[in-house]
Amino acid sequence: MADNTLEIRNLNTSFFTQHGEVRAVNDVSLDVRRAQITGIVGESGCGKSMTARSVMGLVRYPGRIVSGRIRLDGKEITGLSKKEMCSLRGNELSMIFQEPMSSLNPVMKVGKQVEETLRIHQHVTKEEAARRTEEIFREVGISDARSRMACYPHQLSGGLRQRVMIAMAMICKPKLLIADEPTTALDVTVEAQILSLMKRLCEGGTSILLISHNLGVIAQVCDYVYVMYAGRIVEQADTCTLFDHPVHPYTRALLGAASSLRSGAARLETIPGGVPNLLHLPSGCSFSPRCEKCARQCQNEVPQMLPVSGEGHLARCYFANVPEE
Amino acid sequence: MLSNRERKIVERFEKSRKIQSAGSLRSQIGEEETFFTMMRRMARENKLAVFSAIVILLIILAAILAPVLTPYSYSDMDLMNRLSPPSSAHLFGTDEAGRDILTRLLYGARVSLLTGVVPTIMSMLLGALLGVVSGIYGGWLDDLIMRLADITLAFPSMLLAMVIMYMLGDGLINVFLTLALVNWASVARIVRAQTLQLKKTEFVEAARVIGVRRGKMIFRHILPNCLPTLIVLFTLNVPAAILTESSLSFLGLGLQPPSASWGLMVNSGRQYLYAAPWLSLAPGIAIMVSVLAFNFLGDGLRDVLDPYQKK
Amino acid sequence: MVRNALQRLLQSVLVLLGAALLVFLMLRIIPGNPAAVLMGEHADATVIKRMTEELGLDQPVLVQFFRYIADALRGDFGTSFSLGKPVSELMASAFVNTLILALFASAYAWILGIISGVIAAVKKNSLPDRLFMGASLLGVSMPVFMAAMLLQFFLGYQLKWLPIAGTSDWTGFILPAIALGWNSAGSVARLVRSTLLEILEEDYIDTARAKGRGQMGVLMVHALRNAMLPVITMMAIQLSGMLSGAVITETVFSVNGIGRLAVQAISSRDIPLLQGTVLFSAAIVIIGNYVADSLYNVLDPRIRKEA
Amino acid sequence: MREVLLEARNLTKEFPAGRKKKVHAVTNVTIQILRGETLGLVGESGCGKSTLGRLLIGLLKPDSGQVLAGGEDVTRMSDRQFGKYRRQLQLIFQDPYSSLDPRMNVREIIAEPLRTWNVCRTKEELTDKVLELMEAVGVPGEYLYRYPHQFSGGQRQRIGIARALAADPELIVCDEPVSALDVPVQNQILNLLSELQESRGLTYLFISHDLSVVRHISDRVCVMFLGMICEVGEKEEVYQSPMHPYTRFLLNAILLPDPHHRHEEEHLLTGEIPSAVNVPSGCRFHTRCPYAAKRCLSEVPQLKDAGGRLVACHYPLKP
Repeated sequence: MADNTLEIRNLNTSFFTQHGEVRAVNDVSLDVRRAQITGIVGESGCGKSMTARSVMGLVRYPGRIVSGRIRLDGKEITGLSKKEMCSLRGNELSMIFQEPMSSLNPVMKVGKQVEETLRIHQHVTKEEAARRTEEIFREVGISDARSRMACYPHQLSGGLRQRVMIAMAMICKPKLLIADEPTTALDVTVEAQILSLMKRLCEGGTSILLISHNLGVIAQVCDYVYVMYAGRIVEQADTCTLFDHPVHPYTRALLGAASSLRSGAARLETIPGGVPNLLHLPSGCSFSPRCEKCARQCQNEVPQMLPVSGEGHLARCYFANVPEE
Repeated sequence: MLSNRERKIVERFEKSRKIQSAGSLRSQIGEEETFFTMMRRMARENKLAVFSAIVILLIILAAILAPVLTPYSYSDMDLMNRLSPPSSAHLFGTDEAGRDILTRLLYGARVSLLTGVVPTIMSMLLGALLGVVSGIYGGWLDDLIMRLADITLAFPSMLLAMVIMYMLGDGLINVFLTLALVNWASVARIVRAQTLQLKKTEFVEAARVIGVRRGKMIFRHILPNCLPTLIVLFTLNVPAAILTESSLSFLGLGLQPPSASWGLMVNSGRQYLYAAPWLSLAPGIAIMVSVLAFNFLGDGLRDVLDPYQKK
Repeated sequence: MVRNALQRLLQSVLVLLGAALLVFLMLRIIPGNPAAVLMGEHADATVIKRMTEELGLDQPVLVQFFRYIADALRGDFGTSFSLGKPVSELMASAFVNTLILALFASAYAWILGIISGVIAAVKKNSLPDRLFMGASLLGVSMPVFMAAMLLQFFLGYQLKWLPIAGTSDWTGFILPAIALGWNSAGSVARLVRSTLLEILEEDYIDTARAKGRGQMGVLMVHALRNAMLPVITMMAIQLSGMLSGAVITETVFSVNGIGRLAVQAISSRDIPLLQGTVLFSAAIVIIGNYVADSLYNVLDPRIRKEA
Repeated sequence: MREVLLEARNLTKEFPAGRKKKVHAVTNVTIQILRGETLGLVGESGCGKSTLGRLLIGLLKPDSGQVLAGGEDVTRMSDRQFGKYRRQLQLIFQDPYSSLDPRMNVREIIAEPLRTWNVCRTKEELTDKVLELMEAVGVPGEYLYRYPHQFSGGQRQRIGIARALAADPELIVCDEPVSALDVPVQNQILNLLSELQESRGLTYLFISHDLSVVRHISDRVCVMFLGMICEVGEKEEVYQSPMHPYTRFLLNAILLPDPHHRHEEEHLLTGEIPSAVNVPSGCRFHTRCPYAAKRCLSEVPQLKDAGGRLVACHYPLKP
């Protein structure tokens, strides 16, 4: 048995617009380890959501996967037929989205929507489906499960709706749960609750791929982290290593920006310049125009992921192993 | 409560505004979208709309140049040549009074274009004004305007047009008035609904914080942002007005002979449908072509003005 | 919810009253004494005066109006000048024909519209999509009288499959139903297509796909149900439009329905008959709007619970 | 002690929500804003913080209570009388996308307040003034004729700030100005706000749900829950030793970007926020409060002085 639930190798996903090809996901390779929470962090538009959608086979027109391999539990899932993908989705592979309100069908009772997942993949009776829905509602911390099942989405609060989404995703006991910004739309106290629920699910044996722009969320729950910038992974490491010893200038800048908020400094750290246009990526390292260490080499050629001291720590920077002065 | 069609239009533009502001892929690409680039995009993506625009231009030209294009008069009878089939002298044949059908078609284009455009402009001006006022000021004024709109919309539009025509009597001006009176209400309701939505937006709130007065607000923020809706409504209402006019004339309630109106021509040709089908067919097709052209152009414009449909 | 329904009902009644007043006033503005029209050109002045008093035309307009409403509530819409029969009787027999025609037309229009709309949306930009949308645009753009005449010419006159006009038996309703429904089919198809396309962009469609629904399942279970909300209300409004009299269709095919009755009333300057038919039509439209709104409220749980 | 710039007394605002129901957006709020300070207003969604901000600058009229500016109650004024305060009280919005009219270019947007108040006599003067403001907020002058959709979120927010500055205000209510932005951009905006405060002597009411941001930018902090104020005090005091249980739970829920300090389950609040339509009796927090006693169920706690700060709790935590 492989110890990676998900392996992505050299994934490229692009949008083909009239202005040209927008390379949303650019040569991404990542692993999600069994029963761990793996995080992808990055600013909006860095391609983290598209990576997730590529795995699910939910990339919308005019986008499509150009190349790359995706293996779920050792089994190749790129190139599966639509029907085979359908039998995977919701069953072995499931996903929750950012907006818990618009992600639920407004004219269907939430209990029905959760049961639906079960009934697509398993032959169960109505009673059995209802019983198991009630059970999973309890598991994800929805009190008063039976009456909540008869509610329509708009009657529930944001936190409850996200719990319903999780119940829907978890009812078939999938191997991998992809959570795309699951707490961004929620309040602080509710966010903490949902995150602790995700931790509990992980302890129960589910592998989770958590996508967030919030370094706080990542630091609190992830075991291993990938940092994305302009469609590429720029650094990967286990969470503590990444937060303690970031090497890529972008990671450093991002962490610096987040931590300067609580350092009490009068001026907050920022990153000069703006995020590059995915349509016209700079040649070479995409962070080079904003990087103070930028050398000629950085502008000419895209650096490879280089190993850094420390196990499982890689960074896409020519200076990854140059010690700080 | 809005009718379905109205609700659709309003919702779609609300959505498109959100999408536009969410600045998805397009703002990332960061290309400026002006009126001209929009039109160019439409020209590139929607050949049918361009073709329709050309057809409409041709109809306009034909209407203006009618006296130059044809040697015949639209009203002079020639009883020797009644119901003659299409020939080189009379390309589309002649009618029951021996008048050249092509000539009457060209002059009829004047009536159709005018009845398409003039009452539509009238109803849009009236509707937009009442709708904005209703949405901005609210209160009893809103109630009054909206109840009037409800009452107007309570009649089947054809029947209402018939009764108003009956009341006003025949004539081109009365046709204009009738069509304007029939159509203002739905424009008013759509504009009102959009005004209410715009009122809730942050940029209107921002203008209030600055201290912009309500009157200025209408012209600076509300109407310019209603413009795409109004343009689309215009292209939808023009063909509808052409159809209503031709239907009224068809029933003998619009213009009276010997005026050349396409609807009237279809009607008078009805008795000869089996002996001389070209009498009705030619004006019927003319109505269809012009209405289709406006509808296609409207569709094209809507697609272009509506970022929601953009890829 | 019941309260909301009652509130809207009350509002509908008020709108109907307003509509009645409007019609009443409009028909009083017309120059010429209806009594004079009724008695013919050469009638004696005293006869006309007596007739005027008999009809209550010498009273203030508002008094006439309330008298008319009071009578109407009892089912008495006056007597037709031209046909000499009670207006209510004439309308009742006309409505039967209009009803049959509307049911025929809407049944075929909706089935055709929904199926072609769904196919067009699912196979967006494909040949069937373009074909259906072209046909529906043709349906929306073709004047009804044009469609009617073409049908008469080809199916009635040339092929002799169906009667050209008149409704002596049920086959007489087929051509007018096709002509009348063509337009509705087009607008239903376009609405179904655009609503479906919009809904297919929604987040919950992603959710449905993420839980393993196939294309068909997503469409039938999630998309169509949401898409039908606006479509059903549109259909209710269309039906009421047809029931309130298809003026052109009924005229061309000589179907003795409400619409044709109104045309006859206008051409014979028959004010009681015109007043009756217009009011009747307005009532049908208002009921249709009411039903459409109620349907929307019942079908959409978001509105249902909030109200 | 610093001068009071704006003071709210017993402000209450309710919105109708269907038949016989009301959203209790703001209930009996009393608060002072001091000249030159930044007052942070924190709370979760639906706690009424945006409504309070809008009440304070006269964008909404309260159902009861007063807003005092320079000793005058501005809530009872006619539009004309309110005119001179209109310029002094400005607002910056959360969503940098919808707060700019998509059909106006930058010049028109920033010039709108200048035109409304007839600040400039000539066209050239107006353009100069707009350029000056653009420079102050860090938007390059060559973008003068660009439209909002051509800018990134951060730049749009700068334009929104320039528009507020154009009115030459004393108080700016910042309604979640950075919550739609990514962290590096958020920091740029926060830096800009601090700079402007220093150079122009502005007073801010900074509304946010993000406790870290509020901690950085504020001098004093006010915590709201379901339309009522729980706690007001100097920033460090409140953050170091919260006295209201809700404040403490809110602080516990902060997600630190530090994997070595993960929060513990037992310090988290359970349950959902009650709806603002059916507010709990007594202390509105009692349904979620582990320390709730009988008294909390029936008696509404008043905002009381507790050693230099104000707390609305019957049993405040020991500092």
